[in-house]
Amino acid sequence: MPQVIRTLDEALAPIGDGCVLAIPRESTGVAMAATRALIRRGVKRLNLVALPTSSLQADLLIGAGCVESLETSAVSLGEFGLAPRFTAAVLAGTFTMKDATCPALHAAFQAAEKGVPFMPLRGLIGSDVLAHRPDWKIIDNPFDGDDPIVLLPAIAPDVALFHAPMADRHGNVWIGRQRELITMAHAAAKTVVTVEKIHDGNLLEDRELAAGTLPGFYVEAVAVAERGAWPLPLPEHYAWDGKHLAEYAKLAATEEGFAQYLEQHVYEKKAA
Amino acid sequence: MPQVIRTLDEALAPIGDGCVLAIPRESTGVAMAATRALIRRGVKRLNLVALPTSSLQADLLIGAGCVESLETSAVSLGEFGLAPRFTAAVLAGTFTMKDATCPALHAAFQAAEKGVPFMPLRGLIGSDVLAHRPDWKIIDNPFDGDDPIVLLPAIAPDVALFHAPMADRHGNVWIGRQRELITMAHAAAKTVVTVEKIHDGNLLEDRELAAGTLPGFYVEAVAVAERGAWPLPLPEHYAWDGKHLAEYAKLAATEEGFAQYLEQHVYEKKAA
Amino acid sequence: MATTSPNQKEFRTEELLISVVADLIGDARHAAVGNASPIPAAASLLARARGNGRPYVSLLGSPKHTFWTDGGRELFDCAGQGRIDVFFLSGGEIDGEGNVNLVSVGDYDKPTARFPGSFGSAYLYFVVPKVILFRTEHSKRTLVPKVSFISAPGASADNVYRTGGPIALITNRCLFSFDPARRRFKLESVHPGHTLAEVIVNTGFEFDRPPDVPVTPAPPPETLRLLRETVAPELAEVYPQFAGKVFGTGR
Amino acid sequence: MATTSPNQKEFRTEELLISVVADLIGDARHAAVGNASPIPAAASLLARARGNGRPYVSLLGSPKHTFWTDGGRELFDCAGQGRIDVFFLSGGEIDGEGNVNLVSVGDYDKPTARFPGSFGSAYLYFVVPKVILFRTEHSKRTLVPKVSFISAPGASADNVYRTGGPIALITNRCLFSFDPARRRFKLESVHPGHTLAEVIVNTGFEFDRPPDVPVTPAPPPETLRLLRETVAPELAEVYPQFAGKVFGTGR
Repeated sequence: MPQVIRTLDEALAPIGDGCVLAIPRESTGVAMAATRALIRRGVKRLNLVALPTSSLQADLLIGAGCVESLETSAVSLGEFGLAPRFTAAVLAGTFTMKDATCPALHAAFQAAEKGVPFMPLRGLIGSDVLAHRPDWKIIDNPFDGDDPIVLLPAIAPDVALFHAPMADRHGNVWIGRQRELITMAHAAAKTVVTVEKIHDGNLLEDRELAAGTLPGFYVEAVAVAERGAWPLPLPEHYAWDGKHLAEYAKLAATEEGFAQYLEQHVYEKKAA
Repeated sequence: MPQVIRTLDEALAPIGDGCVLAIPRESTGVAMAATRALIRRGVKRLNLVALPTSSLQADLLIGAGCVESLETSAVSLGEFGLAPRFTAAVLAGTFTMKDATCPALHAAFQAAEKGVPFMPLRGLIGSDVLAHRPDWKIIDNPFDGDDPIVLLPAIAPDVALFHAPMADRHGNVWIGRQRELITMAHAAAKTVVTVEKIHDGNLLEDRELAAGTLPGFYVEAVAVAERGAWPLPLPEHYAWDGKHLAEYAKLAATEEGFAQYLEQHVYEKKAA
Repeated sequence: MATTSPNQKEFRTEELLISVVADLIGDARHAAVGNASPIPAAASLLARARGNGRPYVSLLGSPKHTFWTDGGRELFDCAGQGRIDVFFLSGGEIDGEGNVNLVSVGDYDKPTARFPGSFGSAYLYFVVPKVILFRTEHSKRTLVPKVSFISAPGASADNVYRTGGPIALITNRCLFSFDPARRRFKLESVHPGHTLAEVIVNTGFEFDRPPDVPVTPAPPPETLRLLRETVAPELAEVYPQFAGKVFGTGR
Repeated sequence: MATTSPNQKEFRTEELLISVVADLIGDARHAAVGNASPIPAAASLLARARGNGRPYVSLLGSPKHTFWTDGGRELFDCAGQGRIDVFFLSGGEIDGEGNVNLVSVGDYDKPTARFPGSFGSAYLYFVVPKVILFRTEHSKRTLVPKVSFISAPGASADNVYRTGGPIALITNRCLFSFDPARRRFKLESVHPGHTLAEVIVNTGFEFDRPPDVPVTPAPPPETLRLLRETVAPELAEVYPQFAGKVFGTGR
């Protein structure tokens, strides 16, 4: 059995150029230290799929030129405003944007989790989100008369990447209530996780912790990255670094400022 | 706000005659004390839906004449043999049997959980399970050419009933890893739970316990029933009562023996 | 805790909006409020205080005020189950048919402005019975004749499954109700200090109106008291800055 | 712990069956074993011992030997993801086309015998690449020309999505392989102490066979050693009675 706990750079090896990479929403544990490492490595042509939204992570990867396409329901810095590099890149048309809606992304990951080719979803009909998604289809609900319903094709990413409070040496990862991370891992061919710390013992053998654990069976590699979601929050562990995000929003408003941010916080600080 | 913690009989009030009642498989926490109370009350015409199988619970309810229909993937006493009253009633044709397969039941409950009218499932084509389910449909997968796939209609029970280790006074119920109980509660209009004990404090405010908690928002009523799954197991709390199940299997082999079992263990012992 | 005592003559604009929104919520089992929405949050808490614990209020930005234990999909599943009765939406643009645009302005493939994205609107707008549109900025830039991009449509064809949709649009100038059959807004009242002429000139879409447009009623004293004494300290847990500014909480 | 030392000349029938099944498992990532299946469980643990930890073995009846944290659906979802390579099925009846019956005998609406039900067979038979049929009772009652009820079909039309199916059927008399293209079993070997004539007379369906039918090879000494020293104590955690009877574990 290969060792599941690896260095950050080793753990990120499965995320190659052109990879379909699933990333979680801001409030569940975003692997920001890993994201900076990927930018340092110069990863190219990522096809990001956000479950279901993104913030700094997508903005940083887009600004650094690592992104070929992005499927998401929204990208925003929340109270710090629009995501500046995302916004600029959409206006410039420098990557392929696939607009979605949150429950569609949840359902499409669940389809892959269940090994079915599609999942139905209510709503959407008459929305331009649907109109711009030729890969989504409308059928007539065969259990009813005249009842159109949308079918969404399964999303099965190459790799899922997220940050969590802890993992054990068997690769079991404690995710607590952030259960979309489990769906994401089930749907992805491989899952790479950064964690705050290694838990001694087996998470699955602890009756209470087991209920919030992603089994190591699904996990390709784990790397320790303390404060690895910074400057984004890790639920119940640390909050946003509001000062840093405000600084980012200000710098990233221009290409020059963004280059300066990358220099200071990504390239220079290897373990920011 | 009405009081969520009630006496067993009060908690079972939502389970009326003709109710579509969802019940869990043996290894997740079966509300057996509640089942005996329902038989004592003389509940009639239950439409049971097992997620996805049943054992003593369905056999007892069928034998006691409480069941109009049963949808399940299997009923068996496991190492104690066939479920005798179930088997006799199928052969006698005294209730409506809807044979299913485990993942179909999981998917149909998930459809109700998601508010969609159906869920696709692989497999099934060429099986007589499908052939005897006119309510299941085959469509051609619209994302592929010649690719038939089965669609299952959502199962939205009137009430879900199960037994769990503990609940708090807000109605939050700790279910641990037995997450089909959460899906069952989401799918059902009302959920009634029996528990071993009341937990002081709020389960959702405990970081570790919250991950394995069904929120009280979904819970209609909770009743304390110590050893409420007996003689079936409660995971990580107590095992089967093998001696009792063997006795049941022996008695229930005949109608007379089953009547004797009911008298001794259901009607006489109010809190068996 | 709020120490300000109720003042029957004076109230803040925010208090007026909160009171109006609370009336729109009415009797409901469950109101869910998105991130960064202090006025809808306060209105939901006010409705709860008046309803003796009903509706159940979920403040999505606050783990303490949400019960989710099934991941991010639970909000949407819960709505799909019919268990969310009230939700709030805003939009970069809103048009006279109740269409909401959270995506972009101009041609979608070559936009002139880009917003964050549709979030869950393309679903929740269909399945939450009472969606209250909330857009404080009331201008021809935000309330347009026709949105550039329909994130979620205000009304649907008869054969489209739809258990929900917009019931009203509240701005800093007025309150509109929405009629899904006519696919039009109707001006219900103009807030104190604002005028019908001002509403007309700042609204990009046509709307119905009664011959005499009422003034939005001031919050009654009991509402102001509940708001300041009961709701404000609850709100301050999630929106300390807003609660401090409007109610002086925590000062 | 097992104290029996390997004996090259003698082995129990159970050890033969375990050895044959372990060979069928071969190199796989994940073998899942249903409840009340000590021989498939032992075979999977033997394969794991030989493969230095591969395959991953899930014993479904044992919480300690399963990793599920997503409820009862995770087994099926996991199989649907292509993450279960080997599974075991039995049947009240099995026919010559590999069809399995776990439901009833006679007319479905007026059956003469009733089994528990199809469990997950109508799904797992389609999506697990190597399904090993296991039925110790080898008689015309169990191995029939045509099952009364197809819980799960042995083979499917070309346009039906199917990534799995039966690869073999093992009984207490012999080993059959299955050819999905021909929809037929082929006799691979007859167990020591049994005869071809006995197999023919006790099998209700027709099957292919080579001109000379080999004897099922005895478990090699290294296999017996691993089985008795490494596998037996592991197996005893879940199947103490079986392990005690066959390996003397715990005595």
